[in-house]
Amino acid sequence: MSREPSQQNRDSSSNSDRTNRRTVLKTVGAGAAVTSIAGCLGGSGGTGGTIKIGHIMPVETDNGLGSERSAQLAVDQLNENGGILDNDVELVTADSAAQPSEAHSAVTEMINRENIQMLVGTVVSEVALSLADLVAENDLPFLITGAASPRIFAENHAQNYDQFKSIFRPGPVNSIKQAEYLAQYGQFLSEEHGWDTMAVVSEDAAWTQDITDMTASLLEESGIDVAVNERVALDTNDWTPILDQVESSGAQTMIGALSHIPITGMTSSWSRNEYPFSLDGVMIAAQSPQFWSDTQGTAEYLSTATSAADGFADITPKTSEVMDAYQSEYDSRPTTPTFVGFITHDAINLYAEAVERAGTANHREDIDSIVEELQATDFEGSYGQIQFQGPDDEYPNDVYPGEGPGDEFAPFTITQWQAAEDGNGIGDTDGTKRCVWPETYQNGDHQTPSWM
Amino acid sequence: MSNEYDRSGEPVVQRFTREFLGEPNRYQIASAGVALLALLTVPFWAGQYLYVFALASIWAIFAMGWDIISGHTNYISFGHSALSGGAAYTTGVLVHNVNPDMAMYITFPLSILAAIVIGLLFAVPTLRLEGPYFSLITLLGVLVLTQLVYIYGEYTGGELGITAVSTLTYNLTNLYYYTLIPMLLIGAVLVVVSQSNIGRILRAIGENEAAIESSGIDTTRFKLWAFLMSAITMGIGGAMLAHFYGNITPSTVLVVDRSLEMVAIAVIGGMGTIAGPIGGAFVFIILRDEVLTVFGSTGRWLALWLIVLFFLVFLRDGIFPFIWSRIGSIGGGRDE
Amino acid sequence: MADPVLEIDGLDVTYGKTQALDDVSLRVEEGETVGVIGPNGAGKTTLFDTLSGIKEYEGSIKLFGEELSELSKRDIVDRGLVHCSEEHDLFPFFSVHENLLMGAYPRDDQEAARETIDWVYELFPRLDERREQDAETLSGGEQQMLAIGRALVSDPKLLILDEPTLGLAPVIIDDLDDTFEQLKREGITILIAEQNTTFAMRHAERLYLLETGEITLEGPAAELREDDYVRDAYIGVT
Amino acid sequence: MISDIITILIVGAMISAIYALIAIGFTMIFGVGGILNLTHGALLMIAAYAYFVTQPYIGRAGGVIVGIVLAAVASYGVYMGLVRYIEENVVITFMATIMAALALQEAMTMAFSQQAQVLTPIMPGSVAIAGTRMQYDQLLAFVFSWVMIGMLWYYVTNTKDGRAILATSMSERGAIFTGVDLPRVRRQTWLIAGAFAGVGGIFIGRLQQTSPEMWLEPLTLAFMIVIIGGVGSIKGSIIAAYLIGYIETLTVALLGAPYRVVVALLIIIAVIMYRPEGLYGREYLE
Repeated sequence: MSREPSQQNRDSSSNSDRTNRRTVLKTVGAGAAVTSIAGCLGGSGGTGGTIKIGHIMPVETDNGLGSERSAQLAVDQLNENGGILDNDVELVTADSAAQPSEAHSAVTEMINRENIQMLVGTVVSEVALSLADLVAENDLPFLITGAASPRIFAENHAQNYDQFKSIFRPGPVNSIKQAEYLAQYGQFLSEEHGWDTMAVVSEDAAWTQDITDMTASLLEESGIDVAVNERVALDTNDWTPILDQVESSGAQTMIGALSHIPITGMTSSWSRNEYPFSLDGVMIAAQSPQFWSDTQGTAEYLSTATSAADGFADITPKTSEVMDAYQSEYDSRPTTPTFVGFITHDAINLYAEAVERAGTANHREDIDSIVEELQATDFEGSYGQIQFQGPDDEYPNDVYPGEGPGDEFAPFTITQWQAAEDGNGIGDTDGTKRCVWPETYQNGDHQTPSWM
Repeated sequence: MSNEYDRSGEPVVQRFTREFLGEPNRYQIASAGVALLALLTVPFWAGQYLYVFALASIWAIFAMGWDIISGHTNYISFGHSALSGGAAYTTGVLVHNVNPDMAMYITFPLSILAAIVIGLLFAVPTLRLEGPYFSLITLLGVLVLTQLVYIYGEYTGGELGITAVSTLTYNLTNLYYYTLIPMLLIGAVLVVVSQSNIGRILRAIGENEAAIESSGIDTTRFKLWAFLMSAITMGIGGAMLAHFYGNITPSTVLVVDRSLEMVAIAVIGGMGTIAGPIGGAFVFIILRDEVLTVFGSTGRWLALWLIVLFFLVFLRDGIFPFIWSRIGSIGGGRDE
Repeated sequence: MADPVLEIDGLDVTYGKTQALDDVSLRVEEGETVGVIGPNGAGKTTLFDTLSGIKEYEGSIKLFGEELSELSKRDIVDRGLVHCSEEHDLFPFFSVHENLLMGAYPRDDQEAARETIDWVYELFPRLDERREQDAETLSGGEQQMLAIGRALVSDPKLLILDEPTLGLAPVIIDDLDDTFEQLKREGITILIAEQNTTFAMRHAERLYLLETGEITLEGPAAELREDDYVRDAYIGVT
Repeated sequence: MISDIITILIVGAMISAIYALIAIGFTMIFGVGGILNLTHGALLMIAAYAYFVTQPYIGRAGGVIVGIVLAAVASYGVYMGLVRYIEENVVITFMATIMAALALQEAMTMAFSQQAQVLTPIMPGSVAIAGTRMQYDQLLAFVFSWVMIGMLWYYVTNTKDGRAILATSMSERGAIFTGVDLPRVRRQTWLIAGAFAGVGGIFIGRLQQTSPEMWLEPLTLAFMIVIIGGVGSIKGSIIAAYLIGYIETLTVALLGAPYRVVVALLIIIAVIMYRPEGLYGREYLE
């Protein structure tokens, strides 16, 4: 994968004053044109003084709300520091309800009525996929934060880069990469605990196909017996048969890939019945800082993949900055930014830097400059060092995944729910998260369930 | 239909209205004309609502499709999105798996055919029996179809859906007319059917099926015909929805919630009237996407369902028949 | 003077747009047996349903001096009006005995009700034989007996019987004749609707002729028996 | 092989017992008023959340009692506050109750978020029966189910009020003529149905999940069971509950969970085509 260092842009801020004045003049004119074309109301709908950032997320989920708050935080911080290109920044946020149709309507309105200049968001891959055409048609910079499907880039950019050039994904790494890393994590567990048998259980959804296909075979290749490789129905309520099956297979861990199926029930029945295996994998609900209280503490020993270690390890110096800023602002659920919040915070900031360098935020007039600068991104964010893959790479505009999970580029982390010392856990609980893998960011050992 | 009711006086128009709308007074004719004219000129007076109105037009098609069978005969379908969703998925699966450049003149008829086939699977076993059986089968039908989309995720894209469908247009004005005109045409056809003897028999089935049967009419045949019309309508709407969004996912076109929204629209607008559900779709979508958003994304749904409940208890006939009769009796007022 | 058991005055009942009963007036005094005769569809069943509180009406119906519309269905039964309908309306999956127990439902004195049930078994020995049999498995005549039996268990002050002879074999009708004589000896006030005019005339002291929702003739049974119109139109047809 | 069969027998029995709890109330309400109460699933949800909210304060037994009582009261409330006014129109009632269920779902989402909740076990722990791990709560559900069925059976056959409920479900006119107080019977029926739904809801919520979306599946189940068992028949719904429970367990074991609904639909269609009145049904009245 080719990397394109972007030192040439580092100095662009030195002449920002001149650039800004010119930009303001230019964009006022363009704003008027856009307004009349779109039949929109209001003079400031363009770029005449406010840059509007659209945010689309299922805000009733912890990840979505964490992202929305982090986006607001990023916008507030930008405004304190003079905004973007001397314009005030405004966050326009909408609830996708995790539904492509809702998201499509909301983003259409954001584009036509609010005249947003950039869109950030969505943890839901189907939403990201369904927005691609709409966003591309409007040349709107769209920074995807959370959704991990490789299809977004494989089906769009790889076919017609020019059409979809305005769509980027700052993070996380795509699900193929995640599947690969998950297998590496399995090997780590095997070395750590001497485990030789594992179960892979994925919910029967498109996003987990890579885990069913790749993770299992990679584990096999490294000499681990994958005794179970099951896909379970999305409306699974009763976990007993699956847990029993894993138990009788002799697996020492069940690597799950579970997002749509609520796993609180599974977790508590795993823990309360003391099923003799460990629970690992990609468990979206377990990423929430409130998962410990949701499961009444039965989450202990459960590990999940997540970016930025959900803020519980210092991935970069900025990780704790964002975490602290968030926690001084918000103390209700979710009590941490969630992994999406970190990526969203980074996305807004890297966008700000890119348009500063481009000297324009006017995507309708000058999307090429904006894309060029986004492409040149080399941004130290709160969850990693963010660069994008080039137009000729396999996944153009997708985040550069680095050489391995512990790389400084878009690191992939596993956190485990563990008992907190002195009852000093998240919220008022006894539980906390520790980063157990990769070793670069590790601040706790992977623990096997006490009953194993 | 013409937008010149208000300047009428021509015998043709008078005969038409008498035959199909009962004996409307001139206020009613005028308000219907104004409503139609308003719809046709939306880009000039409500430009920022074009997207919402376009969406409402498609939902109006669905609500009419529901209404011609369920609203008329009182055989309540809780799974009509299986028909529209089946059509949308047919378009998607063809484009996604067979040929990405397949022309609409091939996918469109096949999608409608799919809606008919799915519809007949619902209808044949149940329509000769009483209402609840039909409701249960439609409810299960939509759940099964949703499940099948996941089971055959290889072809349907599972929950991620199919993005290969081409979007109709990004020009909102064009989008609006692309949805409005078919909706009005379907509406015209279904209003004619609804006001004809067929429609009267269907409504009579809804009121007292035994009585109609004892007068020697084969009610099952009429129900099947109504269902066929419904399926065709749903097929057209479903294929349109696929091209409206340019992508198809279970939650967008298929899940049972979509079916219940159709029921809600018809209830608000006025069941068994065809024209009512058209208006109902606009009221519902505007409430959902514009007005009730003040209650937040969950709160608006709560408010919506409570509003529908209010209609069921206090204004069973729906808002438009109510307004229509008010205009008819007092004179004055506006809207359809 | 005591109120009549039932006094109907200017009763109108409609089904949607069709008038089922038109200005019907009728009275039943205590201890009397009154018959309503007339062809099928004249409105007899509508009249009886109205008396049970199932149909809305206009005009006046006084049951022991109380306006019927002010009583709930339950109150009507409490006042002693017990309806034995044309369709029997038995409880098909209850045994004969359970059906009779349901007859005892409105009574406060369950002990007395049990005695009445024993009396009904005496009255209809065939029911006694079939105590544990489900009602739906009984023959038409047995169902009629059970329906009357259930009504009697409710301790009626006014028993209204809709077409008790409908579809019954002549032998069974003979049995019913005996039953009726016994009921009259017990002093129960009875209002009976019959297409079988001869049966009604055998038992009723006074008769009303109901045709297409209107009372067209009324008088003592003996008087109507001699009436040419009634004789031509209604006697001998069954 | 043998142990698989035993597993299916046991697992099927446990889940069927809960299905029976869910279906009985639904069929009773249909029996006495001809009403298909589509809020039935939402009553389960209310009970599960009631247990979830109150259990930490008043203990497990207290939580169960509050859950049952609240579901019964909610059921009563749905009847008195909504259905009573529209019950003469079956179709309107049908639609109004599903709208009410949707409204309840949204209200629950607002109050508790979409997140599925975990209920504290009523009886913690589990036991292995013939190699199958059974939570005590599953066994408890089975016991509860049969105790409640026994109590209901005693009530409808040996008490005056209970017999009136059964009588009304057989013949409404017959009930009127024998002086049965119909409004009272209906109120009682809704209360009883609510209590059954409450028990079923706590166990479903405990053993599966408690979330604002948990109402639809039990409702569909109740609907299916009642059609298969014969509308209005309590006996039929118990037998059909076991039939569906076992068929589901078998389907999951042999074909996989996604085929549950598919198989259920095929069975329903077969029943509707060849025996529309169900196993123990009379012809669908009115």
